[in-house]
Amino acid sequence: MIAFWVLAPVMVVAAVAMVMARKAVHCALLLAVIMISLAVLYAVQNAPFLFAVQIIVYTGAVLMLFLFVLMLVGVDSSDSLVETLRGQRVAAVVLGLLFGLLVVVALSQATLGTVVGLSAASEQADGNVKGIAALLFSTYVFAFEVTSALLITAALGAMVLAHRERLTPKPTQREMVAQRMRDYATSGVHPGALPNPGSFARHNSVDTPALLPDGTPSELSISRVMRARGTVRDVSRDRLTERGIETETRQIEEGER
Amino acid sequence: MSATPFLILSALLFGVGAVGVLVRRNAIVVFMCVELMLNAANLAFVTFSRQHGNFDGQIAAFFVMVVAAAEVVVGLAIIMTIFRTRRSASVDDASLLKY
Amino acid sequence: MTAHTSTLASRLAAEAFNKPDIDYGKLSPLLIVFGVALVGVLVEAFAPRDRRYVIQTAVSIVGLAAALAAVVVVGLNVQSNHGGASLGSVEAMGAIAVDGPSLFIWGTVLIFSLMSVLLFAERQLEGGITAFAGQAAALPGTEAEREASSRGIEHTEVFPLMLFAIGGMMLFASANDLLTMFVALEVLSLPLYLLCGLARRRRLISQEAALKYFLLGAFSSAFFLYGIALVYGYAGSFRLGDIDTAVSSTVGGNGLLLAGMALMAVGLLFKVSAAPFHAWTPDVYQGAPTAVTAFMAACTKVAAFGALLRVFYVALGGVRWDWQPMMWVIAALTMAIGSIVAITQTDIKRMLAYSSVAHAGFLITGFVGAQQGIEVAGQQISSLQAVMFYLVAYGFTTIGAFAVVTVVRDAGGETTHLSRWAGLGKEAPVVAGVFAFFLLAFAGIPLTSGFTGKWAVFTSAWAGGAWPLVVVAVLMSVVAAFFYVRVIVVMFFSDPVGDGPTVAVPSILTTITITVGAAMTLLLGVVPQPVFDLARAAGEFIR
Amino acid sequence: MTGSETAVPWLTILALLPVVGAVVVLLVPKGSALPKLVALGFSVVALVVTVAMAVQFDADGGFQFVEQYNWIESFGAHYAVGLDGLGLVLVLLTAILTPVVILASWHDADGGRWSANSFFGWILALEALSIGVFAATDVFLFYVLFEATLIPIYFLIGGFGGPQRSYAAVKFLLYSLFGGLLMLASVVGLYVVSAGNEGGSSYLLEDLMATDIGTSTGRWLFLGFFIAFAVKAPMWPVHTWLPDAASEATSGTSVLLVSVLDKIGTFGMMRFCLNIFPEASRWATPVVITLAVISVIYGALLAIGQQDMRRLIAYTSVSHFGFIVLGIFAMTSQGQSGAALYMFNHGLSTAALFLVTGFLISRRGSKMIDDYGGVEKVAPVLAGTFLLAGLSSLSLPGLSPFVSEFLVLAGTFTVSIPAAVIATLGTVLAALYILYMYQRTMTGPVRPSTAKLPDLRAREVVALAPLLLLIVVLGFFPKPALDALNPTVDRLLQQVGMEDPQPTVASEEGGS
Repeated sequence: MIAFWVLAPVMVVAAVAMVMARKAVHCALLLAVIMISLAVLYAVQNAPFLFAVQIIVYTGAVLMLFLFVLMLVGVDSSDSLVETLRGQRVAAVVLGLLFGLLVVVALSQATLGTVVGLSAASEQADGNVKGIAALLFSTYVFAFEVTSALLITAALGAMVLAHRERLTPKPTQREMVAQRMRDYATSGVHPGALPNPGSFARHNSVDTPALLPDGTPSELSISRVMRARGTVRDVSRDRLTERGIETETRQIEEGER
Repeated sequence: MSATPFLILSALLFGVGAVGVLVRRNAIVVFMCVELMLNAANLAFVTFSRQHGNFDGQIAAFFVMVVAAAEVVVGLAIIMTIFRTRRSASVDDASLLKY
Repeated sequence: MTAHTSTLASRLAAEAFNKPDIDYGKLSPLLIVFGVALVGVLVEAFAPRDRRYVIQTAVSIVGLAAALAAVVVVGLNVQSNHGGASLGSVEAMGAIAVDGPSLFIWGTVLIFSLMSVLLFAERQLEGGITAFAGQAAALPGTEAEREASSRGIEHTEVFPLMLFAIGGMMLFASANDLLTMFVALEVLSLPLYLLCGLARRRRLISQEAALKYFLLGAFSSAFFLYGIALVYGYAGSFRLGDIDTAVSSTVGGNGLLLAGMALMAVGLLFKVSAAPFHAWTPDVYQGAPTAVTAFMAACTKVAAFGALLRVFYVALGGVRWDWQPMMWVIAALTMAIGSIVAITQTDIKRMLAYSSVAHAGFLITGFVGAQQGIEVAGQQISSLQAVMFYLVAYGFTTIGAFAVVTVVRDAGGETTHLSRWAGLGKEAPVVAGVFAFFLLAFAGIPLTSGFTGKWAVFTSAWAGGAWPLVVVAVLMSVVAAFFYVRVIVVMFFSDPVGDGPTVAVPSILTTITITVGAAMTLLLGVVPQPVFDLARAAGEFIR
Repeated sequence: MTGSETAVPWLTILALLPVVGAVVVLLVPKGSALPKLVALGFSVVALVVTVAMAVQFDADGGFQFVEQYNWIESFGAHYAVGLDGLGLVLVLLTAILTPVVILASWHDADGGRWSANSFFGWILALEALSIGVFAATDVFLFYVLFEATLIPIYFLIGGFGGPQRSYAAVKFLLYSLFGGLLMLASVVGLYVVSAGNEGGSSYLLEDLMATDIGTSTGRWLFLGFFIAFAVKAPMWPVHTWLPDAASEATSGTSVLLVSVLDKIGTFGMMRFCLNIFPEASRWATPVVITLAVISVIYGALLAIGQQDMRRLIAYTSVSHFGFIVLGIFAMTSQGQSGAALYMFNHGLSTAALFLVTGFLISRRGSKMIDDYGGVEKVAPVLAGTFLLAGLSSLSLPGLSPFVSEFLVLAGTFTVSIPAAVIATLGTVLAALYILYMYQRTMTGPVRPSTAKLPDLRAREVVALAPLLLLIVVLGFFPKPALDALNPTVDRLLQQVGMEDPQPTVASEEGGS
């Protein structure tokens, strides 16, 4: 009872915040709040088995999978993938509010009668878990068995979409070296390692290009991906002018004296 | 306790989830909103189960969880594929990245 | 409602746990399909790569044929109830209704699946490999993808996935409780989501199709689920029969029931791609590999209509007056949107997708008539028979039409842009002629199955008092005819652009599919009576 | 209404003959004269069979050559065929015109995008379907064949002819489909209405005639049928597809379209609208008569203004169909006998007119009247046949259309004097448009461009001769045709429940 009135506002606020949150990770965390609160509500409503399953399966597995994928695709990802219609946003909100209102009214108008409660059923079945099991393995046994098809499909699907078979044997160190030398012989490609990113006083992360002796940034010192994404740090402003260097050198020298 | 407050809460969550699906554009967030809707349905199932005094509703909630787990796997696999494709669309060969 | 709980409580008391009583013989078609799917998974795990294609194709075809044979055997042995009003019995502890309509739909789905398997297995069009991605995990346009392609690697997992989908469809149409129906819905949907994203060519739009289908599909199944929850709240049970009892024992409408009904309708109408829940159809049909599109268009529609009719006739038949107006509007809207938007399409697959939306509208027109078998006299057809016949007729034509789409190609794969079909009639008169024939069937020209089907659903609607809807349907048929005719004009009376389309010579597999599709389209147009007899023999849904 | 069963399935044979012919034509090698010869051969055999059958026809015997089998039991549909006088006359018309058209269109399909095989194949298919339509005594069968005729004619218009043919074909098809699908709604309605009958729904004409259809339902269903037939006929204001189609198609196609296919519209009105919906037919009479009179005048006026000869003839047909509909809905025995006969005569005269202008156009390569002049001096035979065909079209006494037009007007006069008077005005206008066209093309000084026009060839003369011969013979001696038609018309009027205001013997006036 108290649990409900405490949790219900939290859940609604979390749900609204989830829809509004800009970062996907925040959404996932808010969803976790809702799910755990739900688990408590299940416990309140004589469903201890579901309480456990909700925590273990939903919060523990499903939500973690979400977070896992979020980490994979990039935490701050906000790619727009679903092509939505223009002006749909407002319509969606209005429709959603209307719908919510309708269901709420329908529910509050509905003559539900008295709550029977599960104590009788639990008693007869010798406990909640046993009651569920009896039903699951008799009345709903076929549906239960068919869910195995779902799980196999899921496994198969994940494998098809994510598993990449190696078609060529992985080149050994020796082969790679030989290939590199051949490249050098035929096209003059530098056989050694590519230059490291720049290590400077202010930056030494991978997005900072190293500077060549003439002061221009080295293209090779930065991953192509970052260049393509345009996330390479611009070092031209960090670079001091020649005169600046002279002044600085002098100051240092003078300082040393 | 009467079932009505639980049901209204469930309807609210469901509605918020539905709006979220329509409003958000990030596929993962959209999918999370769908999960919210499924959870709302589960709350209704459990509440009605108590209302009617039989376990069928709880069984339903259990099935929904199983189904949702499978759905999440498939859905996230599809979303992952798309994300990878899109990301690499600007870089034509992932295997030629810096070694 | 309280009466229910007491019976349930006593049941629980009497049988703390009773061993489930399942007649495996009667469920054999379902079990065979799922079993064969599992065999397919094992083949993936253990068979060497270069043999998988042959094994998978053979296993799928043999398995589906065996399931079809099982349907026939079960069908010959069903008992009749209530003086022949319905056939069959409720099996698997009340979860599955093995009745006449179920068997009819099982048979239909299996036949269409057999035709689709042949399309799935087609290898000649892509030069020795199937139309599915060689390595779905390899990024499009990369060296890895090209390598997979050049080595002739192909995803034979599509066969078990397809079999799971077929099993789900069969279960969906025969589920006797809402929970089983929901599980079946997911079992049929998940493999389809995956299959959509596995095109070998144009992988980006294929993946996008998969994502769209998945997100919207999950969205709609959430609605379906919430609807189930509300109906459960109303009736206290998931059994369709119990819901019917609850509906007929209470006087007056109930908010819970109406809201639940509406939400369930959303989920089901999404699957049959009825407006306004059709938004996914064009994108998905266009993006998915054409073989998958053919499979989805025919089989999903059959299964989804089976489930729709079962839910609304069996469980909600008592509140027919509440849902009929809603369905009137949906039917009219679906026909209108499907037909009118199709006019502006320039892509064949997209156009066929909108046409499938329009046909969903015609099917719903037949469905709203809601003429039960006992209400019609003599040789007249009931709504169920009309809809089932239409599904059979539409399925053959659709698979045939999509199969034709797979053989019209250029260097970049299938050419689906309408302008590229110009002059096809000169280039390949037979292929163009067959496609024109399919289009005429879609348009409902007599002597094709499309006409008899339309006639049947229109009669059913009119007999049920929905004659204004029939008039709307007729007007929309004219609009629809316009865009079908436009394609015929392009094919036969326009000059080819550039090199014009070429028609690849398919292997015997696709040829069989096209031939069967065309032959059945003609046969059902000229001698439809055997199928009507079969539908009549199937009787009504069991309660 | 019941007829006698027949030992020989004449009608099935008759309908199958051209189908077999069409298949054979498609199979024979392309590029030779062989497909044409085969097509001609089959159509002549069909004509012979038709004549052999017609000889056995007993004018007072009701429906004859009846065959009836269950087809689709769930729909109450039957394969039921049989001929009464009206059907026989129209089957005969189809059988006569097909070989004529094949002969006249000998070279029309050469050098096009599509082979001559398909052209003649479609023509034979069309013949088969048309015979089926005129013979069907089951509404469902009729509807199926009625719609199926669209396919061959669509490909005939769209595949062969002028530059705008594709547009014309689509326009034609959409108009027809619109009408046809409205009719489908009515056909479906009939099924539902007849469901209450003993033995369930049936589409047999005789069963439907015995069915009691409620007044308002009957009127709605009647509308569905009537609009479809009006589009087909074609009547004002749904006639606009005809000029386009006739102008773009080859003259052979135009003949089949106007002389045979459009008759299905008026035939359907008599056979189905009046028989099944007698009450609704009476109810609609004033409106229909008004529309018919408008068609008569409108068609004639527009014909006068045409530059394109084919369009001109198309508009004359609109006018003539106005007469036919007027005769049908006058609901007098004279009017209906006249209308029925008019269908046959109009078929002959319009066919002759289309073919002659077709020959002319193929010589000069232009459809425009202004491009011609003084043709009678360089090609007298052509000009002569043109004149004869034209005169028959304007219903000159002594030529067959006169008899029918006179009967229609006489029949109308007894019911509605204003309608008869206005329609008579149409005959005056007819003289105007025909003679005006003749004057501009055939008389006057010879134009340089027409100076070298060759006269009709032997093949063309052979094609035209039977038509002109029939026009003249039936002009003086229409009795056999009227004898065949009168009993049919009498039964029809009985079914509609109308009686002639003043009993007259139609066949006597015909001879005058």
